[in-house]
Amino acid sequence: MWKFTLRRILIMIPQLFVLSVLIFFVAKAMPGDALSGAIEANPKVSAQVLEEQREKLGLNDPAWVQYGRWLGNLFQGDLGKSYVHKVGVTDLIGSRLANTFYLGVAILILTYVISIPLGILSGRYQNTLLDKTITGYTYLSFATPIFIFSLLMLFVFGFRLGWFPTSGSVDVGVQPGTWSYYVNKFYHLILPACAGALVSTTATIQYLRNEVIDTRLKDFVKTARSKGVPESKVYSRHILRNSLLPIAAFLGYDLTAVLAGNLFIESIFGYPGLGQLFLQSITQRDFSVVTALVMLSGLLALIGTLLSDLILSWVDPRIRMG
Amino acid sequence: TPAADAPKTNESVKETGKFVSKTSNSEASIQGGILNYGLASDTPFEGILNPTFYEGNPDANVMQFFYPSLFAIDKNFDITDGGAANIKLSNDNKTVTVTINDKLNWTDGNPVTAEDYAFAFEVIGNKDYEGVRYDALMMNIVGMEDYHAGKAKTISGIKILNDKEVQIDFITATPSVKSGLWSYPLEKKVFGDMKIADMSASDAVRKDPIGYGPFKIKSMVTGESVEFEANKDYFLGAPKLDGVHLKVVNPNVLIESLKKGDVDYVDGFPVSLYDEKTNPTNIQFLGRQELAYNYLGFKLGKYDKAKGESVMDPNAKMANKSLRQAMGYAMNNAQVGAQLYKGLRTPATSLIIPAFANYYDSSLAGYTYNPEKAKQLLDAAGYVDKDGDGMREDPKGQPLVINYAAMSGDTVSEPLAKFYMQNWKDVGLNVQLMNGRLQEFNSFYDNVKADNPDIDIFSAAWGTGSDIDPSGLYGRQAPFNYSRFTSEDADKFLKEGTSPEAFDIEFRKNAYKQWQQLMFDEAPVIPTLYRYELQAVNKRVKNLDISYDAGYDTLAKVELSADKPVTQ
Amino acid sequence: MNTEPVLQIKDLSVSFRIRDEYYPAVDQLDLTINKNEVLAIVGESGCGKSALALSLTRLHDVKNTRIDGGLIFKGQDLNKLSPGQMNKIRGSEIGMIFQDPLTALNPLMTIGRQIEENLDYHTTLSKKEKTNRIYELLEHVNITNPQRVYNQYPHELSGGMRQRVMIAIAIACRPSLIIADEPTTALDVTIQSQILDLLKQLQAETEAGIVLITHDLGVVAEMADRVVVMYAGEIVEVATVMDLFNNPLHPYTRSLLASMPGANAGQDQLHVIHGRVPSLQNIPRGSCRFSERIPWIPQTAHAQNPQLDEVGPGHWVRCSCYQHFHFEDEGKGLVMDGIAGAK
Amino acid sequence: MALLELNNLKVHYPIRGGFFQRVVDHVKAVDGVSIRIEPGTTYGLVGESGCGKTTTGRAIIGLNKITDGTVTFEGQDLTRMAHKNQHPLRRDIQMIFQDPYSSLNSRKRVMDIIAEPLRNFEKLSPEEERRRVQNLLDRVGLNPEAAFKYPHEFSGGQRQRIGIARALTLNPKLIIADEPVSALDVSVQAQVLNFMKEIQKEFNLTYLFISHDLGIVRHMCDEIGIMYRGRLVEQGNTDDIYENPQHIYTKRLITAIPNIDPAQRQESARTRQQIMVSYQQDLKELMDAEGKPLALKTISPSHQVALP
Amino acid sequence: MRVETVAPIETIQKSPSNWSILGRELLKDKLAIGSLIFLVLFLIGIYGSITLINQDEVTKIDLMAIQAAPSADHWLGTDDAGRDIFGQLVIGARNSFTIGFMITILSAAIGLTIGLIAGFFGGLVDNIIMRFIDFILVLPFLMLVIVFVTIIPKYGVWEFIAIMTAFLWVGKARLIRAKVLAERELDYVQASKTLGTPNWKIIAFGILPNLSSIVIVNLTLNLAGNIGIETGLSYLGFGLPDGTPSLGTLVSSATNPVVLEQYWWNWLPASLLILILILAINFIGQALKRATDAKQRLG
Ligand SMILES: Nc1ncnc2c1ncn2[C@@H]1O[C@H](COP(=O)(O)OP(=O)(O)OP(=O)(O)O)[C@@H](O)[C@H]1O
Ligand SMILES: Nc1ncnc2c1ncn2[C@@H]1O[C@H](COP(=O)(O)OP(=O)(O)OP(=O)(O)O)[C@@H](O)[C@H]1O
Ligand SMILES: [Mg+2]
Ligand SMILES: [Mg+2]
Repeated sequence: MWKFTLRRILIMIPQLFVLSVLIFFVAKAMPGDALSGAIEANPKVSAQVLEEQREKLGLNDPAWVQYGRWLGNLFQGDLGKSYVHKVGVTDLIGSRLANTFYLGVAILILTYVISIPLGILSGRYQNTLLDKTITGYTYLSFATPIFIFSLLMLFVFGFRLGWFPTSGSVDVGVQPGTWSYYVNKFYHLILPACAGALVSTTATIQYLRNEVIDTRLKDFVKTARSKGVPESKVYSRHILRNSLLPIAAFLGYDLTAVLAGNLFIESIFGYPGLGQLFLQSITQRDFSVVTALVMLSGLLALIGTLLSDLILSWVDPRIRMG
Repeated sequence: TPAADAPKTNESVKETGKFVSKTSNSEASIQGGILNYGLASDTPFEGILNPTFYEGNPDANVMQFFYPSLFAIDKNFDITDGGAANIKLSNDNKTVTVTINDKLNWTDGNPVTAEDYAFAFEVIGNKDYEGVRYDALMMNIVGMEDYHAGKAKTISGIKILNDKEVQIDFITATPSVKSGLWSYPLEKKVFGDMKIADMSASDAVRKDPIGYGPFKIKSMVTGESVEFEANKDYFLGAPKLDGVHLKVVNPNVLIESLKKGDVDYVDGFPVSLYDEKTNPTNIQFLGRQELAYNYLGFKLGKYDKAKGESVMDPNAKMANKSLRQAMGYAMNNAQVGAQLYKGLRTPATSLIIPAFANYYDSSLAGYTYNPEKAKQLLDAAGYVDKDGDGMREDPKGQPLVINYAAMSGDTVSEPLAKFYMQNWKDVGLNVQLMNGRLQEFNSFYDNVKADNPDIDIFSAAWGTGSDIDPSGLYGRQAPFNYSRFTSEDADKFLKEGTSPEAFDIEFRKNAYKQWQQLMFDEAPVIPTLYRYELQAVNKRVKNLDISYDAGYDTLAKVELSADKPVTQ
Repeated sequence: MNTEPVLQIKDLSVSFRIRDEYYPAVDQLDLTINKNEVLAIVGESGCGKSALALSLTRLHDVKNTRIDGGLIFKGQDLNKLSPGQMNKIRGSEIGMIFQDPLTALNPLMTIGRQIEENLDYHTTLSKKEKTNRIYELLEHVNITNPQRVYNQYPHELSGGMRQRVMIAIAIACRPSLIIADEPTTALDVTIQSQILDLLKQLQAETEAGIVLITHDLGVVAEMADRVVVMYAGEIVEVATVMDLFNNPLHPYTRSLLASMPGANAGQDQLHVIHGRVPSLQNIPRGSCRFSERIPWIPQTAHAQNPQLDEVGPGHWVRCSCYQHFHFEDEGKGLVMDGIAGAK
Repeated sequence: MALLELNNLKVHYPIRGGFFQRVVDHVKAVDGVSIRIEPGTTYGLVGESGCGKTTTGRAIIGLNKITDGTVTFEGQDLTRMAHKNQHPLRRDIQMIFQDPYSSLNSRKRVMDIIAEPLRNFEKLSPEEERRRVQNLLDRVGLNPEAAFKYPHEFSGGQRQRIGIARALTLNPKLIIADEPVSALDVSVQAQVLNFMKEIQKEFNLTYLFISHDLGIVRHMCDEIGIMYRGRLVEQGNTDDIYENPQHIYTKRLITAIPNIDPAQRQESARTRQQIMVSYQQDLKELMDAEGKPLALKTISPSHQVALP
Repeated sequence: MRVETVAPIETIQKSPSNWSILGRELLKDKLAIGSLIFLVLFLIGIYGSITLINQDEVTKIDLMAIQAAPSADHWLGTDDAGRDIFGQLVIGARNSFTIGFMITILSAAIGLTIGLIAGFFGGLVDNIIMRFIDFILVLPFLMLVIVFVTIIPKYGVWEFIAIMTAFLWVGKARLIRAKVLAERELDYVQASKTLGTPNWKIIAFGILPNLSSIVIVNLTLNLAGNIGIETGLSYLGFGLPDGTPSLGTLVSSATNPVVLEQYWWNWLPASLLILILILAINFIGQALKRATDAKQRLG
């Protein structure tokens, strides 16, 4: 197992390398750079000064020289400095990561809490009214654009009913580290997490439903019944575990994907996480941040697939790895 | 008020009078209270809370509460007495003496000293400095270039006379000093030992920023919100409010936040959200002229990098003056301003905006909508439809397709560009969007800057800043002179405008009047719209005055008339 | 032989819904299974063997199946029991063995757990006792290393081992009836013989009645005490194993025997039965169902609504056609000679 | 001259692993098999599941890569035929598959299925082609109209005949039949077996008949090879194997066949018991260090056994 | 000697072919039938109107009719630049459907080809292709799309389709490859090899038709997803260029809260149309899926 994991990690290196080349050169191909916006900041700034700045930042070097430098720094654990935010990219991402993490985990938990029971019920009571209602819900949420859904939630629960805060991750003035701080953070999380989860449940519910329907007809379920196992236990012990197996495999991927940020939810709910940071960095051509974020998501995806395989090998005795 | 400022000669400009710049709430005020300030922005509030280092607008909005400019300004944006520091010009106008108020202290208790002020110049002028404040006026300081190049350890032109006085010598006398002098000190006790490259990331900029304004920061969630409390030691006396809560509000939910009273005050209210039919009733809108204008530019040449100046190309497609003028007359800007922008834009007449009341030439007619005149001009210049397809050919009979670069941005950008194209089509000009679509900000400027031959005309907006001198945008050497128009006359007028003689207001006025006339006649760039800037204020807010010359400590005077915001 | 009945099947019909109509796959079947006997059920694929076997423990998909008639097991009618009561009987009183031991075991559960589950619901043993009982059971089905196998997963075992585990599950609570649906079809001959031996040995110990479903007449000859030949949802012949092989009567039984290569050593040609088993919707009901596959026998030879008649002690045959049956090419004397002891 | 000769045939399947799917190990599915098949005879290959029967058959026809050894057909070397679908010798060797359901493409008409080899090797006019196909259908006892139907419209036995018709299209000399009847009911089995025997005579076909059912093998074959773990343990004609089995594995296989006579139940159980005991005792000695059978030794002109 | 003559053709019971099962299953599902009818009418409507509705006319700015409520002139009112919403809805639906359809078809074509090749030949070819696919799969899709959208100078409907296809084919290729891996082990493929059929023929005429029902079901369900694919990007500001009518651009006008609350005719019709369209296609796809999956058949 360790050998397998290690080998998989080694394999990631060339993949990350290719990704880094790709994203670096693609990012460089984007028109403009971090200094294009400077004329807005100070209309009096002279073009020579900007040129001087570019020279100093190395933006005038050929792309491959810049890439070499970037890669060299990367090996020293230095992701560079955000031009727009004037801080190290590592610090910048670090400061947003926590928020994204909370939101992602909240979405993930909600997604599973909602979709697993619904998927199982829907599969177990296939073609009943309950099933049709649940399936109808999944179709609807599949067909509704996520942002319309989220905006409506925001307007109804945030503004009309006023139950939840409408933006940000925490109120101003609560003392970090205190109990009320975490309560407050949690309070801010509820609405975006629900919006994110309601949409992402769709696939899980449908998947689980199909799995349950498939598993129900397997021979070993018949065996279980022939042993006199009561129906409820047939579901909980036999059908459920086998149906959840593929879902467990996704878990690894989901776990890491939450760290990459949710572009839609973060931008709609004004939630300062990595997704929002990415969109802003793209428009402002904050290359170091853009490349770092893409690399981060790539890395997370790779780790996610590894994690998925590990989880699967852990829960599924049939898969053993040498 | 701007209404009074606004010149009466031009029909459409008058319309701006519908906004007031001061809250009209006359109810009795309460003691103290907290004002909720909404920061509506698409760009991040980076939290670089220091004037020397910040770049983004949101940061500036935050800083106005605790780190204001040292200087008060008059209606011409010139520095005047009454601020936290006063200036005195020498007789030859080459030397400025800055005197900082004795009572002015940093919020950490230290006095704001002459050293702090001079230190700001040392940082900005240093070669390790990465911000955008090192501009022409900075370079005009004696010894600055040597210091910047590392040849000198100090800036010879900056002398600390005593604890509160600094003297700055300029190489040439220019009226720009009066409006463009750097106006923020940087506390040397805090930053003095730091490497310049580390300053902008330091805690003193990001976590516990210090200032000297009417409020001070109590707590902050970077990128999201700031809690201010009244600065009891403010040199003009404690402000009326107990504090200000600032939070970032997504423009998408701004209206709802205002209606619900989540925020009392939003400056920079987005145009696209303004709609007279639906505006919240618990809100008063204040308005003022924005220091910016929209324009249509014609590519007339190239920037010669080697020579460092623009060179006109007599064979450029847009080289014909009549063609340019006709295009100007064809644009229905009055309709654009009134309908598309709901009255928040007005047709522009001159490249100097009316906010510079002294220099704006109100007699200039501008290119007001007149399609018949446009057609006459084109006919006369030989641009006629020879093959009968409804589109004019050029005088040589070749098909005329004008390539138009326009910038995307908000929801209005695309209809605006399309509308202009319809206008031009109405007079028989075939104008096509470059690449068939609007250009995103960065690629627009990349292309315009590089004089991409695919561009014949382009439209964008310039912010003017508070210095009227337009040479940075239209000078022969200016790389930002994107039309690449040059003329000896223009050179002369622009030079006069910043010459030592220009300290004589009449002389300066005259120079710019001639320049405005020249630019109108030649039409290398046609100003299209003046812009109106809106601020939304809850009806419980009192004494907020947003006019440019409202006085030095406007925010300190703001009061509330109720504990709770008025809701709709 | 002890003839105490374990299960009496009375007028049993098992119908499947196909496009909103029910078609009986097992049609008004009467049968008694005795203690300590192996009752074999043979027939071609699709003649209703599995439908019968599953109905005995009511394991069918309830939505698309209807079961009518009586299943008298130890004095109570299984068909009238609530699901809860049925669960008490399944696994404890009636054990089941399925054809494919790989798919019949839960891939995610250890062997031990899967056997233990049976004990969970039918005994009050402590955890420790259960474990010991499982070791015993595994040893009983000739698994040499029970402690190890206890913690293994199905995929780690060979086909024969898995089938032994299935048997261990079936006999865990010493049922009085074991239903084995083609227990050896998926296995090699050598393993098949081991499993069959095992079943026999277990029966000798427990005296359970075994219903053995198979389409291999060799297995029948080796194992069965009594044989039921099924065709198209009906029993066409019931006899003791000796009777059946020595004196097969029904044309279907005779045809089946004639087509076995093993029984016809030295013969160049095997017997071939015309046509194929009709699908559920196309069963010719109300007349001799086999008649269409022996078209050379005149229709007059068949009875209307043929019933099972007792033609000898314990030997029952359906329809009168057996009296008139001959193989199509009989007379050329080709096929019949090879059948062991026929006529 | 033997029609087909396998000489020390080896087929090893690579087991791949790691990122670049490097070969980490091999399954020695067939590990040194030598067989001679005379024209017009049927050679039966018998053994338990996984012993390498299918692999041997597939190696001969070129569906598997041969690791080592040679395959000679009418004196021509076939060893490198794998991956060359259009090898001329393909015409002479054909295959009948186990599963009559998966071996016919359900999307094609019977006509197209049977004509497939014709289209690959012969250029015929559509008219000629149709005649050939209908001829063949007639030969395998199906109506000519059957040509225009789809496989799912036929019963298992009929489908197997379609498969056989397809194999016969090019007039092959050797047919490899891999468990051709094990998926079929007894009654249908008989039909197919009869038919195979019949066409053998008619076309002077040679069969390599792979099966694990010893009853069928006895019915069908002239010569029989018993396979165990990738090698032959015994080889001889039907009488040699059934009447005079020498290897303990062969004996065990044969005694495991259920006895059709219920009267002899006890007796056969007893012999089975005995054989089982000696099998467990002796087998080790009959295997080499790798746990594989020893090399064959000739004990009579027609009979070879892998004994020490 | 003649073996048993075959039963007369009439008595051979015909089991239904795959296609007739599909058809039957579809007909049994009222929702699917309704959806199919709707879809056909919808397609006739949007493509039939090409000659009737002039894009220039529809997208003409009319500043004097900004945000006009629905009326006889403008059936569904006008937008923030006075453009007719109904016309935009029709053209937008056409664009969006074309985009969804083209993305689906192109990614399927590429995915199918590559999946077939990888699955059929296996070995090194498969290995290389799969490594490549794995790599593309871990790329942060949305992020890279956004980056690509900003660097392509001449960006329009077809470029959008190309970018999407570049990412979406991999999923198809993987699915197809897995199916082919299973399929190629089936005896009919082996049989074709022994019969001397060239590989490309086996792939094209042997395997491909057998995958067709899976592929069609998958494509239908994908089509449903791809119709709305540009809406999300439009919301983020990286969708189709401004001024190209599409359902996404209409829907994302709801981003402006004033429009969302006051000028419902801007976004609601498009949202409903997307909803109905996706549901309709989905219903058809689900019916097809049930038909190919015996276990889920309605009976
Ligand atoms: N769930 C079901 N729904 C509809 N028809 C069914 C169902 N199960 C079985 N049948 C039909 O009932 C008949 C009897 O099937 P059954 O499975 O009992 O046959 P069998 O004798 O066990 O065959 P095999 O030897 O193949 O196991 C067949 O025609 C079959 O098609
Ligand atoms: N493609 C393959 N890759 C790896 N191993 C294989 C492959 N095909 C077969 N094997 C292995 O080779 C051995 C021989 O397999 P083969 O299919 O030839 O056996 P068989 O005698 O035909 O068995 P059966 O009676 O089950 O058909 C088995 O251990 C099998 O697991
Ligand atoms: Mg013309
Ligand atoms: Mg095999």
